Amino acid sequence: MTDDRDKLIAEAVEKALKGDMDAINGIEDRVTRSKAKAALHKAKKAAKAAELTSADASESDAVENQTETISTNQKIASIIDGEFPGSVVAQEGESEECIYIQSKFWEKVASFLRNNAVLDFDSLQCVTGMDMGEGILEVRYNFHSMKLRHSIEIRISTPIENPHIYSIEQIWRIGDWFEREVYDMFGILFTGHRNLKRMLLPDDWEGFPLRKDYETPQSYHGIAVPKVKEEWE
Amino acid sequence: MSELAFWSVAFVTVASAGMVVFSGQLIYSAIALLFTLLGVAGLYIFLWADFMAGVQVMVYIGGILVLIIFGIMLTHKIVSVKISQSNVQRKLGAVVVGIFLIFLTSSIGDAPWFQMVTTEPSETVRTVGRLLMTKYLLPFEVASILLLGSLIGAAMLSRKEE
Amino acid sequence: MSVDLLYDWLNESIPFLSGNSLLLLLAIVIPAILLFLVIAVNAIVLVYAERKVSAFMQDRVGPMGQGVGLHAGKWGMLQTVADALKLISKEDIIPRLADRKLFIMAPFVIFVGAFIAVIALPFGETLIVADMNIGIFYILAVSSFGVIGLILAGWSSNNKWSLYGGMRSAAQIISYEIPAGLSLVTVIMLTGTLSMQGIIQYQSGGLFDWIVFSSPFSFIAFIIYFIAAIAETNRTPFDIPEAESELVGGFHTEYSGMRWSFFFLSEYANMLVVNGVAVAAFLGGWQSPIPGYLNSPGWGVFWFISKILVLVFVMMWVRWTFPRLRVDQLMDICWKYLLPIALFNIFGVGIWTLIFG
Amino acid sequence: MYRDFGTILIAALLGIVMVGVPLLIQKLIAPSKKSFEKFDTYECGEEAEGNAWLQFNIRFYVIALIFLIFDVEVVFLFPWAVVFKELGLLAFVEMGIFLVILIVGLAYVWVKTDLDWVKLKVPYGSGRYRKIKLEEKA
Amino acid sequence: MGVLEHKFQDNIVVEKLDKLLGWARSTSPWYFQFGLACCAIEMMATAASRHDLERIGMMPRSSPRQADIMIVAGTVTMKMALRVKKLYEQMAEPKYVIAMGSCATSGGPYWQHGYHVLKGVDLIVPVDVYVPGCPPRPEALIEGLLKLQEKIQTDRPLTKIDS
Amino acid sequence: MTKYFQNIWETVTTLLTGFGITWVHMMKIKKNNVTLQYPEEKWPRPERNIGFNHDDYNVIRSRLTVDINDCIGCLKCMRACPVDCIKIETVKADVRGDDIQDVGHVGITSNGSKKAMVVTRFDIDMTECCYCNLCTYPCPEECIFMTGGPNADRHHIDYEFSEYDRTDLIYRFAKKGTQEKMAKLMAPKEPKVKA
Amino acid sequence: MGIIHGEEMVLNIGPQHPSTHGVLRLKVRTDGEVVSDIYPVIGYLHRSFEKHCENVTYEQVIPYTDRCDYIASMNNNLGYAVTVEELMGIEVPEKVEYIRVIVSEFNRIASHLLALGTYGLDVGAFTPFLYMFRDRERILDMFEMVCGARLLYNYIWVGGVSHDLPKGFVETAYQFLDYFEPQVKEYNNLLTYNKIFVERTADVGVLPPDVAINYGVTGPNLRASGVKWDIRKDEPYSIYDKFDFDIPVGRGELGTIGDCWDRYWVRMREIEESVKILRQALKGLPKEGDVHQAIPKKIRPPKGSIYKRTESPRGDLAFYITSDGKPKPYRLKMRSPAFTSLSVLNKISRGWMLSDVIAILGSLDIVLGEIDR
Amino acid sequence: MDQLVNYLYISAILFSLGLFGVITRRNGIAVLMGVELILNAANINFVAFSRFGGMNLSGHVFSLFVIVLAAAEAAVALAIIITIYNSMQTVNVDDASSMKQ
Ligand code: SF4
Ligand code: SF4
Ligand code: SF4
Repeated sequence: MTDDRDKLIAEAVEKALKGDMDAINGIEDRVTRSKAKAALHKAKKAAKAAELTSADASESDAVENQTETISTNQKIASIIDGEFPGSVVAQEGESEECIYIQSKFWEKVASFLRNNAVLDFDSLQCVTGMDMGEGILEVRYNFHSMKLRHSIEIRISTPIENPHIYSIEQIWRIGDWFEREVYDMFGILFTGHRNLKRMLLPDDWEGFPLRKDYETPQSYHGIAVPKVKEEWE
Repeated sequence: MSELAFWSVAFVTVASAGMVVFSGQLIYSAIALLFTLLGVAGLYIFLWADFMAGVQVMVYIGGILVLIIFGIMLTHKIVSVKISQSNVQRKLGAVVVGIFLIFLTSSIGDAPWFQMVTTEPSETVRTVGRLLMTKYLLPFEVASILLLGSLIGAAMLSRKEE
Repeated sequence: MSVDLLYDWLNESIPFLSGNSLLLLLAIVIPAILLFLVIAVNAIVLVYAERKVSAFMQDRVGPMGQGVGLHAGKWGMLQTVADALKLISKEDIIPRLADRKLFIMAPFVIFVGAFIAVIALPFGETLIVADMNIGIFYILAVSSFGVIGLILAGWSSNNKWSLYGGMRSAAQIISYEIPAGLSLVTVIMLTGTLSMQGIIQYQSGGLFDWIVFSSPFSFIAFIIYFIAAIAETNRTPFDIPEAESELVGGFHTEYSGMRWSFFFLSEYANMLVVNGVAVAAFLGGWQSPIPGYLNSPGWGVFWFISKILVLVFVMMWVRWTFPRLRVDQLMDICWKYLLPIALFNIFGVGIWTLIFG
Repeated sequence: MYRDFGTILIAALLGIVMVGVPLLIQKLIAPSKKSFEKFDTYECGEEAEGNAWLQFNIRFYVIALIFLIFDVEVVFLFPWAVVFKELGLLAFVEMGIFLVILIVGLAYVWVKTDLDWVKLKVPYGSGRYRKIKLEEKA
Repeated sequence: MGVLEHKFQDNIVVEKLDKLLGWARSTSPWYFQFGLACCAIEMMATAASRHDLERIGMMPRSSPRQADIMIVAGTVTMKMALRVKKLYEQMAEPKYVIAMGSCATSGGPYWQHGYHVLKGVDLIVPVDVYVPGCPPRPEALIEGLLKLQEKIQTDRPLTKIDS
Repeated sequence: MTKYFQNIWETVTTLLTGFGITWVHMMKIKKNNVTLQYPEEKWPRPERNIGFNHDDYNVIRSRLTVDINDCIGCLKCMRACPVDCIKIETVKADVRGDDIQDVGHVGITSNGSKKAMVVTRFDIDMTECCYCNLCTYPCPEECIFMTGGPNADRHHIDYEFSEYDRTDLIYRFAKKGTQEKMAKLMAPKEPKVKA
Repeated sequence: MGIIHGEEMVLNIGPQHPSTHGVLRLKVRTDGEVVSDIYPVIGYLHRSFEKHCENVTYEQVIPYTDRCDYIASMNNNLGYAVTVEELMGIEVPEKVEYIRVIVSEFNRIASHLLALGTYGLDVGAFTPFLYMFRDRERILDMFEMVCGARLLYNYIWVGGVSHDLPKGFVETAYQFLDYFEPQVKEYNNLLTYNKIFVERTADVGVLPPDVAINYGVTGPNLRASGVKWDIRKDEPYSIYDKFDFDIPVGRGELGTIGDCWDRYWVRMREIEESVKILRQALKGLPKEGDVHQAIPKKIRPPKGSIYKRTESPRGDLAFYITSDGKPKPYRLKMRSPAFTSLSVLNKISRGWMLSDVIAILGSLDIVLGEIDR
Repeated sequence: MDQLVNYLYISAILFSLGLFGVITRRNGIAVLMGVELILNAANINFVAFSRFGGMNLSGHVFSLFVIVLAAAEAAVALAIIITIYNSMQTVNVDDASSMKQ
């Protein structure tokens, strides 16, 4: 099956590169189609890179860097895996984009990321919560190293019934606010966070609005929240 | 008319002095003190002591009273805008003071006061200045040392905590 | 002075009451009411001027009174009149937690303090309501009323911003009283009198007989006095008590309508007073700058007022040009710069006078 | 003298009237609606937070204290200034001594940092506050 | 109620007085410096040199006690709603409200999925003039203010209201 | 000690510089004045030239307006709107391209396309609109547009239209009574109302 | 002395306060005049941006990104557009890139002008604020020429821009730049080097670089601390690699590195750099070209996620977009620079006075719309 | 008003009131206010005697010194009160004396 798919994708990409986008758009299976598009993207990039290398040596640096960032994830994943065996979850397909970490290892991995001289991720760029559907919440961390100028993305998933993730607030102080925000929106509890309160919403707000199943409340403190425009006019 | 003015000033002085002592709230006492001091300044005017009146206003109202109010605020919280204060030994105090007052008034009334007839001076400041520079030169310089002492003392006291 | 004149005049023109103390009362009340009008007009004009000056400095036009059928007059001349009228028809709010009595009392204290200071300003050779022997000292002394009023306002509102504002304001005003007083002392040293008229008469003659130009030290004294004056009227860069960006409204945060406008009125009256003192003490009061010319009593009033307005303009200029200081810097300026300079200035003037005059 | 100060007294009374009358007019024509929240203390739209105990800054007090001393000094300076020209050098020297003694006081409070508004510990960083702190420690 | 408010029969003197008061109130509407979101930036721009709100007598006040007009400039969220109400309450009578921009008028672009956005400030305070726009251009705001001034002028503060 | 005097010196000089700047501005107010005195002068066509030349505008973000006679009821604008403030209801016309006198329906647009739909309701809630202009691009007939600017010949500019009442800000472009009348017209044939 | 022990006061600054730049509330614990703790309460402008994004199509997200950082909408548009383009692999024509750079640099100037102006206001200087607004207004006029809107433009679209530049724009832009450059000098004379202003800001609120990085502070605030980090240079997006410009960093000229004055100064310098970029961009702007060429009919990015940073006037503005291949984003997260800048407030303003807190807050240049989203 | 005794009476009353305050008040600051009253009473006497004793103004100088004293006293006294308050959280003089170790 996968072979089939790969072949299909390869074909479609080839066609698309020649200008026939229909080949890709025509693919029935959505997953395959998007994969094909991603592949197309990469192919285009590679083509461009090749072009550029021949044209201008200095600009190729940037491109090389870019191609490198893609592989940094794998590289760093292997470093982490070497340090804490079993902590990195192998995820098919997207491993170039990110590193999946098992939630129970996160505490150690986080400080490893911060303190290891090879990694030296001194800057936590962003923490994104995500409702993956099917009862899974995910938290995605984007790290960057100001010194070594590389960045990775780390994902940790947790079940929606009992979402617990170790807090990295004390390692990167900005994590404090980011985690509170994620808690506010998704209700993920960060263990070890010293002040895990609602951040954007009022303290007495109910529900976690960015979960996919969130329902807007009827009223708040006696202020009605109109739902249907026509009725309310 | 000036008689009327005099008695009203005197009345204000005495009444507000009473307020100072009897008011249950410290801040009101302080405000009443403002009027007492003003009244005393007024009395100075009746005594042809205009410069003294100015000094009274400047030092007492502009300085000491402000300091007192700051002191009140420093030692009380704003939540108790109405700072109550308690009096102790009221009765005892009243008796003692009453006796004292009777004694004073009677002795004032009894004494044969000799009163010189004088004319209104043209400028008191000049005379005061001259006196200060000549006759009372020593106290004048001592006053500066006193001020220095109190400045240093008070500053030290209020710094002690650290 | 003018009270006497008025009294004499009244005595002559109303013979059946002559000698009656009622006439004296009348002779006092009339100029006092006139002065009140002066204060009110002063505030209205100055507010308007301030708005226009600031607008012009900022490349805009300021009040124009435009609108559909609404006109605050040409160039918005009636703008401040409308403001005043509106303020009088605003609701008066006394917060629940405020100390009612003191809250009500504060504007009275502040306004009366400013008002009785204006009384001693010499508008002309004979135009002074109360010419006291201790004139200048008197004005210095009564400015402490303002302090008490400010503290009362700040304290009684029972609001944190008010209290902060009131306290800062009080501390600021009392502190700057010292340099102001010290620089006035240099004037007294030269003139040898405390009476306003005496001081002005000392400066008779032309521009160069004014105290401000009499010696470099007295020029410094004038600068110090003027800085202190700006601070005493709580204007930028010394407006931390009312600093909008920090303390919302300072001590008058909780005041509304007419009660609030009395703070405003007193502020502008105070400007009149401090600048009046500056003019009288340093700039020759009602004396004309050119000796012998334009020196009639009418011109005297003109000179006095125009000199005040020049100084007021400088105050506005300062206000719309500079940022504001922080409270500790403000105290630093007072105690560490102005006060020592003023003290040494006294020595300077003393020596200068002993040598040259 | 009576007349001048009498003028002031009457003017003061008049001043009270002049404040009172507009307030009365306001009372008459201004609308007013009572509501509970209106009379709440204003605090940027929030409920007053925590206990409203104000920690009144001690610095104000210290400033007032220093002021008082210098105020008295100014009071002495005025009569002196009036007679200064009369008495000449003598007065100058006498006042010089007086002033110098007080300048010593000023210098004392200055050196002892009583004039500084803030004396505190800034946790880190630099700037003039730290310098103050270091000097204090030393 | 003020002592004399709405106490007089309509006659020429009262009418003139009413006119005068109306003129004063409409000519010096001081607004409450109170910006919430993007519209506040336009409000600042309106107050700045180019459009110069002071031209029509407006002056910013930062304490609600001294303000006449509350310009609700921006999105009112649920968290803010109670504060807005409170600030409105703390203003002294007579007071007016301008809803500036789509958000203040009806929740604007955040109507649909804005779980935390108040759908129109008129749900909590009475609004006198709605200024449309997102953000309203400064001219639009000025026009709204002029409209409000017209409205204020037609008020009869002293005349008896027939009920 | 030098620091002390240096401080004083710096203060004096920099403050004087500041004085100079504001003074110059005040003196040159006639030239520098940038105020647009709104009700008398209007942007973007002010009587007085403020700033620079403005012949050429792409578009003015102002009130939306619809040439209802041109609208074919394709709902594209409604779908493009991020805040759903356009409400259109249409009824299928009997004959494509025919005028229906009763409701003032014009059958053919100015571009010449024949309408298949009768627009019975076309409301734009300007209180909700975020003036993003997204709705005007997809319109095939270019009949929904913002007033003024390049469209000035079709509708004069209108960006200040504040109201005392919010419902006045909901603009109803469909001809009055279309809905009822169409309902009556279509009654026998089961009206199909699309939302 | 005399810190009397016992109760400290809790002061609320905001949500309605002249200098909180919107609806921020600071719970300040003061000890006399000295601030011992600051607790920023945000969310008063939480407008459900991310929820909205999940419910509208990719094109329709753009007006909402406008409304996040409403002072620099172009930069927000650009950040979003660049991110989606990368996700989809769209190449945009050169002309579009130039236009984008031009408008976003103009917007950077406008944003900095507003930031500096309000900062002047925070420390009490009224006039510079109005001067800066006056000049900002001219930039807005230009934007109005371009797209008709003054503040929220919805101009930069995925794959292109909504309109071509109008004729006469380039000349106008040159005119503006010629007019503007001397103005910077005037601001400097009026405010930057004013002794009072320097006293108020130099040495105040020092933000050391390591703290800044740990708190995720970016943009001018980070650069003021001496860290040379600018995405335009370090990870060039659009065509920023074609231009020659400097990255100003704080040098502690009048105080310590990373103080308020440095933050102010870096912004002032950035305005100059932007002018430099603008001159180059205006020169290089291709005359011909279709700006709509690369705009896709339907935006349906392939499945996957992307995190892309751009440099907004306030720092690293990043969008994290997860697509599930549908026309609406599955999840869109905006990493707003002001959010991180604000988080450091407590750290750097403890121990300073109330007035300093206002100055520090102003120097961080926050926009509440972006913090609360 | 031209009678010396009037002033003496007033000053006597002020003095007794001040004394009463000093005796009965527990609050240190209130006691201080009482003291100020007493000093004022004394000052009135000085000035009055000076006025009715030939206008030689020595009395004025004396009362000037008294005011100096009062200022110095107020400064120091308040400093003490505040120091006490700092360490004992009270301004009541009795408490202060009783809490002394
Ligand atoms: S109406 Fe528009 S500009 Fe105004 S606050 Fe709402 S979104 Fe922002
Ligand atoms: S301008 Fe935007 S918000 Fe307004 S109707 Fe059109 S698409 Fe909708
Ligand atoms: S897109 Fe144009 S034609 Fe289609 S419904 Fe909208 S306005 Fe009518």
